[in-house]
This record gives sequence, structure tokens and C-alpha cells, in this order.
Amino acid sequence: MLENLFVGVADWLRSLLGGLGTPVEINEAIVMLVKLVAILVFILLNAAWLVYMERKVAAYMQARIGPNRVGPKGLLQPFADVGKLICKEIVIPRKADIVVFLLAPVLIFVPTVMVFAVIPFGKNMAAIDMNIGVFYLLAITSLSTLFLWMGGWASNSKYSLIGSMRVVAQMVSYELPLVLGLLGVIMIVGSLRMSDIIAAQEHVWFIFTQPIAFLIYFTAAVAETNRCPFDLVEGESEIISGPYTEYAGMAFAMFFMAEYANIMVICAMATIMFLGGWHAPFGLDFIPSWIWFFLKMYALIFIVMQLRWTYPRIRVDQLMGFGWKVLVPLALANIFITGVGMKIYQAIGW
Amino acid sequence: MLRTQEYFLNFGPQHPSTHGVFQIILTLDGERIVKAEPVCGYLHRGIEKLAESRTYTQVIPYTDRMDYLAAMLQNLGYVQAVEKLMGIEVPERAEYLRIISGELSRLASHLLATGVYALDIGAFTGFLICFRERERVMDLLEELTGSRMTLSYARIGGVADDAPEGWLDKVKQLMDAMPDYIAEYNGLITGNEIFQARTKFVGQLKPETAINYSLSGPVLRASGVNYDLRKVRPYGIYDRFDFEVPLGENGDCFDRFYCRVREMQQSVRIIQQAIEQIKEVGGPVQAKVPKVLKPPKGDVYHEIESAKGIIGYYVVSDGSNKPYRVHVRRPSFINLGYLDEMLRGYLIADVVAILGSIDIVLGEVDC
Amino acid sequence: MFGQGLIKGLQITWKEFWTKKFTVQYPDEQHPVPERFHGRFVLDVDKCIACSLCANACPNKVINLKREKVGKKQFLTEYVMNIQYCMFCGLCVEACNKDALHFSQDFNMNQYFYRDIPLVLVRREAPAEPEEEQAGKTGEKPQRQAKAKKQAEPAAAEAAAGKDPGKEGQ
Amino acid sequence: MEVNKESRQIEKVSSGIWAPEYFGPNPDYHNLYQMKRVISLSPLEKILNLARAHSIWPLGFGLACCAIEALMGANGPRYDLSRFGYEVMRSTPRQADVMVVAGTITKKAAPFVLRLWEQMAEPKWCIAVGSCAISGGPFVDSYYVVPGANKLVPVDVYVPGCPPRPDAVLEGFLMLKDKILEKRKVVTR
Amino acid sequence: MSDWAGVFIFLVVALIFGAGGIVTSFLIHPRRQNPAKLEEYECGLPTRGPTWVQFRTSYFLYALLFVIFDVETIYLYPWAVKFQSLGLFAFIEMIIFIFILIVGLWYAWKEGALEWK
Amino acid sequence: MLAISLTHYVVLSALLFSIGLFGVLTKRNAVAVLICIELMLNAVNINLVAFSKYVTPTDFIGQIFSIFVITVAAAEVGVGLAIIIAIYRNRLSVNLDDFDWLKW
Amino acid sequence: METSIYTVVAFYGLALTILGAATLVVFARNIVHSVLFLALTFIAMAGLFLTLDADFIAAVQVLVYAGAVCIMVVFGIMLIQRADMKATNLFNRQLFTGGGVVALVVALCAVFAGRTAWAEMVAAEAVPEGTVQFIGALLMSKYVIPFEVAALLLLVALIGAIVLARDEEVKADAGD
Ligand code: SF4
Ligand code: SF4
Ligand code: SF4
Repeated sequence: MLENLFVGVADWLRSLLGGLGTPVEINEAIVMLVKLVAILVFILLNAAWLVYMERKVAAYMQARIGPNRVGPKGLLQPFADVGKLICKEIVIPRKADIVVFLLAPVLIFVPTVMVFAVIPFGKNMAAIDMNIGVFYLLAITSLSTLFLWMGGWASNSKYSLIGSMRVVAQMVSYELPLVLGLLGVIMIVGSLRMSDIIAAQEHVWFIFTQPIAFLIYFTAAVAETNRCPFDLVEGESEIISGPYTEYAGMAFAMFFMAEYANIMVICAMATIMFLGGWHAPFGLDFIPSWIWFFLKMYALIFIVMQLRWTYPRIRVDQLMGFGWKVLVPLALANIFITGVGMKIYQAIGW
Repeated sequence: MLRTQEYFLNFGPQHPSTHGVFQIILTLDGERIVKAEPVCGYLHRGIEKLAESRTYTQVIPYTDRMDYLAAMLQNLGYVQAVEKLMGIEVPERAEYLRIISGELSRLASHLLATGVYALDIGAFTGFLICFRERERVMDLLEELTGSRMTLSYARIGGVADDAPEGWLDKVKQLMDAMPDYIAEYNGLITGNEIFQARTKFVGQLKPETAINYSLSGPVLRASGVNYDLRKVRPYGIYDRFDFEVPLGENGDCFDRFYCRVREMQQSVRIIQQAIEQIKEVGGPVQAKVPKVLKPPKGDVYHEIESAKGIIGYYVVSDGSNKPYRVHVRRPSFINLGYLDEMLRGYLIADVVAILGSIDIVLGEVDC
Repeated sequence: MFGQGLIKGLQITWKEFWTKKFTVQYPDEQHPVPERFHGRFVLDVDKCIACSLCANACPNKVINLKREKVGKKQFLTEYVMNIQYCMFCGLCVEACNKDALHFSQDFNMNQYFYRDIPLVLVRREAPAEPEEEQAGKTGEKPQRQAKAKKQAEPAAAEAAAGKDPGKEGQ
Repeated sequence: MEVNKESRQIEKVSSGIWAPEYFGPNPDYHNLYQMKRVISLSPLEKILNLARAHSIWPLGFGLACCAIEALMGANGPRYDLSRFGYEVMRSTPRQADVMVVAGTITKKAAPFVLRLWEQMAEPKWCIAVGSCAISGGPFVDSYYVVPGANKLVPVDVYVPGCPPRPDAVLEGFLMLKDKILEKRKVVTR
Repeated sequence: MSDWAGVFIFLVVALIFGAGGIVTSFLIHPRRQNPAKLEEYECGLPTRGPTWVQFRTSYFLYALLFVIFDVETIYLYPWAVKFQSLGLFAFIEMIIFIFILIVGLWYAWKEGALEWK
Repeated sequence: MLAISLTHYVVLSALLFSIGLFGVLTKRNAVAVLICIELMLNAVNINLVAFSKYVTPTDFIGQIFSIFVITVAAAEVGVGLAIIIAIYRNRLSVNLDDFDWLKW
Repeated sequence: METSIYTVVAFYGLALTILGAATLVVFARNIVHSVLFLALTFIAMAGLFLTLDADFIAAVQVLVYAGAVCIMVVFGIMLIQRADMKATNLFNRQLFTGGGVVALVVALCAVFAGRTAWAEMVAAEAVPEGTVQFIGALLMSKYVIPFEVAALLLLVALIGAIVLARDEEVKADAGD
């Protein structure tokens, strides 16, 4: 019952619409729209909750309590923040490139939302199970670099400019290890479809067969989302707020939410690629698959947060050096080792 | 032939890591620093001038507001200068209380410096963990003096008040726990590879340069120059305590930071010894001084080792009840002297690291 | 080994995550304020002899006191501390010989309006009636001064010496 | 137009003209300036105020000693401003809601303090922490100190002390919260 | 095909969401303009010199390396997908392919293009 | 004519190619010229893929060639920009009218 | 071949976007805007590839063009940008000459297009699902040589570009 909750809802909706006699395409579109709205609400709620979680985790690691006054246990804190940000003035600097300046926060959310289309939250719970799912995800996420850069450049503030240059340099450098890190998994699975990848992990999670790839992916992904220790882009103590420096109110909130949504994406992705997606470990099948998915995802998110609240920020040249001189060669080596290993396995195995 | 454009960047005055209102005008090429021009004076409050219109006692609260992080040491320097001028003997117990509160102040200052340095490098947790202990030190100081930061505890000829009942035991308790806390900072901050990568061999300072620029305090000692006034020219009763002077090797940011951490350990040692010794010392905490202080004509220069370096007070008396002139050698200001050359060729991120490692206090820089 | 420090850091934060928190939840509970805390000033009106030692000791001329001669004694009519100038150094309290001026442990002097900031410790009118004085005090010579002043209500003094309500605006 | 008045003030401050009459008596700002908006949401304003009052992000901006207590101390583990959700220290004025003027404003610093205030996005508030920010404090007779933040910006809450205890700063934030929630009550007191 | 229609719907709704958020906020937020507010923020002081300045070549070199390797990945992915069914020969081909690019990386490394300048 | 056929794609490609060509011929900024060359290459790609679908749907020749085209395009942009930067360094200009080295 | 109404709408929408954005690329006065329109063109082009059942190419288009090439161009611009970006992308003197040439090309295209018998060429089959697999297989078998040559090309481009762009640093180092 619980297991197929969401699938069931979708089917029910489909049959309901089928009775109306509208064309199939329209019905499908409506179902898709409903899924989409569900996902959007999920993203937003989750982003809000993640902000809350971040602040709480941070506080707990720093011997304090964190938000607990607004609503029960402070749970309404993010909503207060969002409510405030919505009705806060958006300042457009005079010398800014107005169109680009306003376009960036609008666009920044797009890749993030689009990526969620292919993420399977549970058994049969991907909005779209695409043939080239992984590659699609990589392609779409690579767009956000440009949008962040737009925001920083258009602000016409030096801190923004430095931030935006850092954004591009950093995201560009870490996209590569990320892409190459996933390759090992693809080689084993032989498909880019998310559901195939999860199915292949029925027995063994890839984190055990591809530990190096996991580390590379996770490091690169943390860097891609500009999280500590790679949060140079916002490097509070260096360049104020990086590309967001001139953004106020809702425009800033967009970047902010996109950041948290991105954390979700990378953790969901790591779950899918390395932690067996919605497969239950130890045969604990009675818990619905999507709960497992979220458990794993949140465990990873917690790690990301703990990293942030433990480590200092790396310096920009070290960041680049680390990406290019350590991660990329390591990822290439991983591909090579995986290939050799698989060939040997094939030769002797069957 | 080099064609990339250089541009100016205001680093500060309102910037999270200038530790106050300090401005550096950076000339940048990409992210590399070509030239750094420190601009101070955003917190110039004219304390030296104000001191001329206050009586000798009334100057004390103003000295607090210079290096507000280690206020007791500022008090102490001024008060000892005036005492030197007037030839006042300070009661034993007051000396001990001065040492204890002074070292507590130094501890508080170094804790803040450690924490804020971690914050500058990007480790927020290290900052707040340090602040937790600073809060404990503050509690002790507050109990002793009534204020948390601006203590105004020293008086000419002694201290304001004796330690309250049971206070010394509390201090002892905290000091006994302190090594564990310091180990925690070392685990969280000092031992972290990223932190070391950020700070090691950054902003190196040769011993000769440090001496030539008249730097002092941990900044000097990190370069390997063993010069601590408490050892070299003991003032007060520092000669009664057994402690070491932590030295660095490379004179880089890491050494400067780590010197402070180890100085905290030494401060803890000094306080522990002082508490042992003060038990046998009773008596008043305030010498007999006239109600209206009128030092004889003349001038005096007295310097002590404050948290940031050597702070020296030059007090000129014209025989009236107000100082004719008070001038302060402010270590933060003088330590800044080498900033430009130290910053050249580094990245923006290193500006933060280097500036943080000098540990300036703007109240003192601008006075 | 490289990475040891990184793992150590994670261990520490993990440990911190579960240890007891340091926070004192302010409006509900409060961290104890020590005896000597330099908070809001309290003036013991009965003890004060309006000698203005405190005002002279103050480096920043925070204390404004007005006094009137009532009989031989100085009578304190107004004692206002412009605490917006105060540095809470305690010199004034120290200077007071009569132990009339104190700090209290109340740190909350917040105001919404600038004009409310000065602490009015005493504001009252001087008792002018010599007869009244005489009635109160035994064996005094009759006063020649006949300043026609109304008698101040002691209630005013009491109100002023006590605390202003902490948060006027709320 | 009110804009002009503001701009004149900036010019005056940044050109370094410090006519004595510029500082007159310390003003109290009863009526905050009018704010324009395209669509008015007066019925919703109560709810929005509820959101605003619970999410006051301070501008990370410290001037002197008080900043250590007011911003760091109050944010520190013991006092923990974050319980109210006020710990999100934004360094850029665009994203901040409240400017905590903590410390001495000198004449050199005044232009940039004013500029930061102006650059903050509406709606915004100001808390003056410490004697210096209220009135120049200990340095009121100095030749280089602006006697009070309210000469430059409208201050909503004053927190006296030198420096005030972080509790008092928390109290100041809570008072600001009350002010936002029930503006009328405070103003017409 | 319908997959992509779905993606299109996602795109459109995401755009509407983003634009909607900004526009709503734009309509309801209070506004008050003054000259200082419209200037750029730079630690509270007016900026000096032009803002849109040239940046150093090293940034460009990273982008260049990225593009080259990004193009490499579009060869690697189809190969990885087919890896199991392809023979040893394909594997060796790919190793040669990667090797050629590693030479490039090595060259860039040697030339200091990987150094942050 | 509702159905979309190969012709549509070819026409689109031709138009895009012309726009790119126009840009290449008329732009003054060297970077802009590079951008326009990208447009032209993309027009080629449209053709390749379209022909692949309509003419040889199962052979994927067009698609594979478009991958090669993309490769070439990427390399071209890289080298092109490097050249522009090198020239800019000497001439302090990206204005193609100023690049008259080959005119004697 | 039967195409559904949605494909038609998609095609026209995308075609208009592509052409419009491409025109704006050429006519935008600010080169940064040009690049952003270029990115839009690329993304719309990816959509067009989807209508052609080439999903892998579409993703590649986004990944390489919009995600990488645009960024590199952006960097190129940042390296040579100036304080005023408003008029960085102007036309040169050959505006009309260029227009003429283009008109000629269009005319030629039209002539040749008219002469070609498109309909005969069209094969009846549909594109199979899972293009990636096929592309992978083909690349490793039939097109091995171009494949390796591509690698060489990339290598050469990399080295060439580094040499060209880097020489400044060498000189700067020598100068020190
Ligand atoms: S505490 Fe100090 S500043 Fe305040 S009134 Fe007393 S003497 Fe004056
Ligand atoms: S408070 Fe004390 S010092 Fe001040 S006037 Fe009264 S008695 Fe004199
Ligand atoms: S009020 Fe006191 S503590 Fe605060 S800034 Fe001024 S002098 Fe420093």
C-alpha cells in the first residue's frame, strides 16, 4: 500500500482522465504536470527543510541550539525567511546589466527542476525514466554554471565579478571529475537509464565495487554545489557573497533555494549511482522503497553539512590543483582499472 | 608586455574579515595582489587627546577601549607607567590579581584570535567552539571586575577590588580544564590539513625583517625571535613564574596562529602558578595613594607584553592632575607596517589569512 | 598520513553534535549575572548627600545632579545619569563615600526612543518649608530662608529612585 | 521629494562637511518614511510582518568593541541569537534586514555607514548598540567622533551599555521584533 | 518522444516558477530609491576604476582544458555503455584515446597551465 | 503542409547558416566572428542529424558525424580564442579591421 | 512519414527560437548578450535534435555547446572586455557587402534545394531507441580511425591553444 502510494495515485489520475475522453497526449501532459507540481512542491519544501536542517546541524555542532522559537522547534523558521524574502526589495544597481541581472535568478532554478524529472524517488517513481538519464542530468546541470556567471557578471560589482569568475573556473574544473567518476558505474551497468543502474545494484551497491569512483564523485559534487570546503564562490570571509553580492530579496532566495535543491540533486544522484537507489539493505523490504531512498539521501546530505561545518575553506589555487592534478588523473585511472578488472572478470568469469 | 588589466578593490572597511573597520585598497591582477594599501583611521577616536582632559584615574577606562579584547593588559601598561612615574609600590596581592586577570585577558584575546582566524579561513565551528571557552573566561572576568570586556580593573596603586569569594577556585577549575579544550582546537583547526595548506608558508616573515620593522608579540616570535618582555625584562612579578616562550620556525601564518595557541597553554600555566602563590598572600589590593593624583613633573615610558605585542605607554606629566600627554605604542598598528609587502603576490584568500594571522584590533590600530 | 586531520575534525564535530549544549535560552532562563556586574545604576536616595564626588570622578560627565541648599544641608533635587555617555567603568560608584550609588544586576536598559535613555534616578522638588524641616529635625534653629516652594511629594522620589519599567514599548 | 533629502545628506557626509549644526539634537524617528510599492498588500501586511519579525538578518558589520559582544557574543554558543532565527549574518547590505550599529562611528566611517544603510534593501531597521552608537558615548567630546548613529540613520532600538551584555542585545532584537509586529503601539506611545 | 514532452513541461513550469517568484516579489515589495542604493556595493565605499575588467589568461586555460576534456567525455559515454559487449580491441582503442588526452593533460601540467596564476 | 519533412530542416539549416555567414562577414569583433562560425557549424549539424534521421535512420552516420563536427567546433573555438587573445595582447584590440598584418 | 501535431508545433517553435536567437546573436550590440543568445540557440537546437530522435546528440549539444563552449567564449570575452560593454559587438564596414553575399548564398541554396528530389531520399524506417548504444558500437568499429583522429585533433588543439594563450606568462616570468 505505502510502497505504491505515489504510483497508485498517478495510475488513478490517469484512469480518471481516461474517462473524460480527452486525447491521450493531453492526459499524459496533465499527469506529467501533476507529477511536476508534486516535485516542485517537494523541492521547495525540502529546500526549506534543508535550510532549517543546516542551521540546526550547524548549531548542534557548535554547542548551541539553533532555531527553535518560530513554530514548533523552530520548524517554521524557513517559512518566515521565505516570507520575508518575498516582500523584500530587489535592488537593481544602476550600472548593472538589468536584463541579465534579473534573468539569472529566474533561470538558476530551471536546471535544478529539470534534473528532478529523471530522479527515481522510489520503485517506478521517476517522473521520466529516460534512456540517457545520467547523461541528461550531467548536461542539464552543466547549464547552471552559465546562469551563475550571468548573475555575477551582470551585477557590475567587483566582488560579484570575482565570484562569478571563480564560479566558472571551479564548476568547470570539477564537472570533469564528476563526469569521469560516474563512468566506472556506467561501464559496469552498460546503460544510462537510471532504473537500469538501480536494478544493477540489487545485490551489491556500487559503493563497494567502485569506492574510488564514489569518493571522486562525492568530492566533485560537493565542489559543484559550491559547498564547503569548496565554497569559494560565496567565500563569505573573502568575497562577501560572491555572485550573489548584489542580489536582494527574492532574487537572492532563488539562488539560495537552488543551492539547496542542488545539494539534494547530488545526494540523490550519489544514492542512485552508488548506494543502490531505493533498494532496501539487508532485505528490509517492508519499508517502502522511497523511504529508503530518502534515508540514504539524507544521510549523505548530513555528511555534506558536516563537512561544511567542520572544514575550513580551501584556497582557489589549491582547489584548481586538487581538481586537475588529483581528481582528474584519479578518475582516469579508475576508468582504466575498472576496464581491466572487468575484462579480467569476463575472461575468467564466464 | 603584461596586458591583463590591474584593478582596484576595496577590501573593507565593511568586510567580514577585516576584524573591524579596516580598509585595504588592493590592486589586483586577476586574483593576485599587486599592491596593497592599508587605510586605517576608521576607528580613530582620539583617545590620546581625550586622555589630556581626564585625570590620571579617569584615563584608565579609555585605555580599555583600545585593545578591547585584552583590556586588562592595556590597563596594566598605563597604570604601571603612572606608578613608575610616581614611584608607587603596589601591594603583593594586587600584583597577583593583576597577573591573573591580565593572563585571563590574554587568554580571552587569544581565544578570540584563534576562533576568528578559523572563521577567516572558513571553519565556522572552530570559531564558535573557541567562543564557548572565551565565554567561560569572560564569566570569570565579569565576576571579578563587573564587566565582560572593558574591565577597567586596574587602579593606580593596585586593583579595584579583591577577588570575590571562591573566585580563585573557579579560575583554577577552568585552567585545569583548559588543556583539553586546547586539544580540541588543535584537533579541529590546527591539525586540519586544509587549514595547514591554507596557512603554511603563506605570508612568511624573516626574523631580520620582523626586527627591522619593530614587530612584536606573537608575530615576531613566530619568526623565531625569542623576545618576550615577560622574560626579557620582567615587569610586575613575572619573574616569579615558570613559563616558556613559544617560538615559530617559518614565520608563516600557521606559526603565528600556532604561537598563540601555545601561548594560551603558557598563560594557563602562569595562572595556575599564580593561584598557587596568591593563597599565601593576603593584605590590601590597593596601595595608599593620595585622592588626587599629581605626579611630579617628568615623563615615563613603560612597556609591557600585551596580547598583540609590546604595548608601551609614554606619559608626560606637567605636575597637574591631568596628564600633559599620553602616547601609546600600539603593537597592532606597528605590526601592520609590513602588511603591504607581506601581501604582494598572494591571492585574495591569502589576504584574509595574513591579516587574520597578524591579529589586529582596530581600536588599537587607530587608537 | 594525509587525511588524518580531516577525519579527526569530523570526529570532533560528530562528538560535539551529541554533547550537551552550552546555550542559556535567554528570555526563559538567564545566565546568572554576577554580584559586581555593572548594570543599571541604583541610587540610595537616603544615603546620598549630594556631594557630587561621583560626578567629578566620572571621566565623561555622565552624572548630572542638581542640588539645592535646604537649611545647612544639600538637598538632591535631580540626579540624572546620561547613560548614553556612560562607559560603565565604575569610577563613580567607587568614588562615592556614602555608598549611595550602586550598580544593579539589571542589564536591560533598552529603549525605543532616545529621549528615554537617560536614567532619572531622582527628580523631585526640594522641601522648602523650614517649619516642616524643623518639625522633622530636632533642635534646629529656625530658618530664615523663606523660599516659597511647594513641598515635593516623596512619592516622586520613590518612583524615580526605583526602576523605570524595563521595556516601555512593550 | 524625500529622495532629495536623503541624497543631500549623503553628499554632506561624504564631502566631509561637518557643520556643527548638522548634528542638532539627537532626533527620534517617529514616522518612518513612506515606502512605495506597486501592489499594496495592507491586509496581508500583518502576516508579512510576522514573517519579517521572525527573520531579521543582521548586517555583518562591526565598528568597535561593541561588535564583539553584540554580533559575535550574541551569536556565540551561550546566547545564541540563532534560536530566534536572527543569526544569518549577511555581509552584503542587500540581503540584510537590520543594521546593528555596534561601536563608535568616526567621521571617517560615517560616509560608509550611511552608504551601507542606504544600500540596504527595504524594509530595514537599525539597532544602535552601545553608548558610542547611541550618542558617541565615551568619546562624545572627541574631535573625530559622530555623536550617535541617529545622526545618520533612523534608529529603532537603543541598547545602552559599554559594551552591553549580549543578553541586552538579544533583548534589543526582541524589542525590534515587537516593534515590527506592533508598530503602531510603539510609535504612538 | 513523450519523455521529451515531459521535459519540456518541466522546463516551462520551472521558468514560470522562477519568473513568477521574481515578478510577484517585484510587485509587492516596498521600494524606496536613493542614489547610493543604486550604486554597486563594495564594502561600503564607492568603487574605484572600471568594474568590468579583463581577467587573467589562466581562467581561460581552465576553460580550454575543460572543453577539450568535455568533448572527450562524449566519446567515453557511448563507449562505456557498450563496454561489456565490445571486445578487448575496443578497450585498447579507448585506452589509446585516453592516453592521447593524458598526453595533453601532461603537457598542460608541464607548461603550468594548471597553475592558478 | 502540416507534416514536418526533411525540407523543413534543410531550410532551417540554410537560414541559420546564412545568419552565421552574415555575422562572419560583417562583424567587427573577432570573438563575434567566432561565435558566428559556431552558428554555421551548428547549421551543418542540423543537416547531418536530419539527413541521418530521414535518409539513413539505422546507420547513424549523420549523428556520428555531428559528434565529430562538435569536436572540431570545440577545438576551433579553443584555438580561435587563443589566437584572438594572442593578437589582442599585441594589438590591444579585437577589432578585425585592425588586423591588417597580412595586408602589405 | 506521419508526424503528429505536437511535433509540428515543436518544430516551428524551436525553429523560430533558433532563428530569432541567432539573429539576435548577430545583431546584439553587447557581446555578452550575443553569447547568451548563442547559448539559447544551442539549447533550442538541442530541442530540435530531439524532434529528430537524436537524444544523445541533443544532450551532447547542451553539454558541450551550452555548457562548455559558451563558457569558454565567455572567458575569452572576459579576457578582452573593457569597461563599457554596451558597444562591444558592432558591425564593420562591409555590412552591405556581407548582406549581398548572404543573399547570394540563400539564393543558391534555394536553387539547389529546388532541384533536389528530397522525397526520394527519405527512407521509411524509424530511428531505433537507444541511440547511445549504437553510436558507441559504431564509434568503436566502423569509425575507429576518425575517432582516434579526433583525439589527436583535441590534443593538437589543446597544445596549440596553450602555446598561443600562454606566452604571456613565459614572458612575464622571463621579465622578472
Ligand atoms: S560608570 Fe564611569 S562613565 Fe559611567 S557614570 Fe560612572 S564614572 Fe561615569
Ligand atoms: S552618590 Fe555618593 S558621591 Fe554621588 S553625590 Fe551622592 S553621596 Fe555623593
Ligand atoms: S560603547 Fe563602549 S564598548 Fe561600545 S564601542 Fe563604544 S567604547 Fe567600545
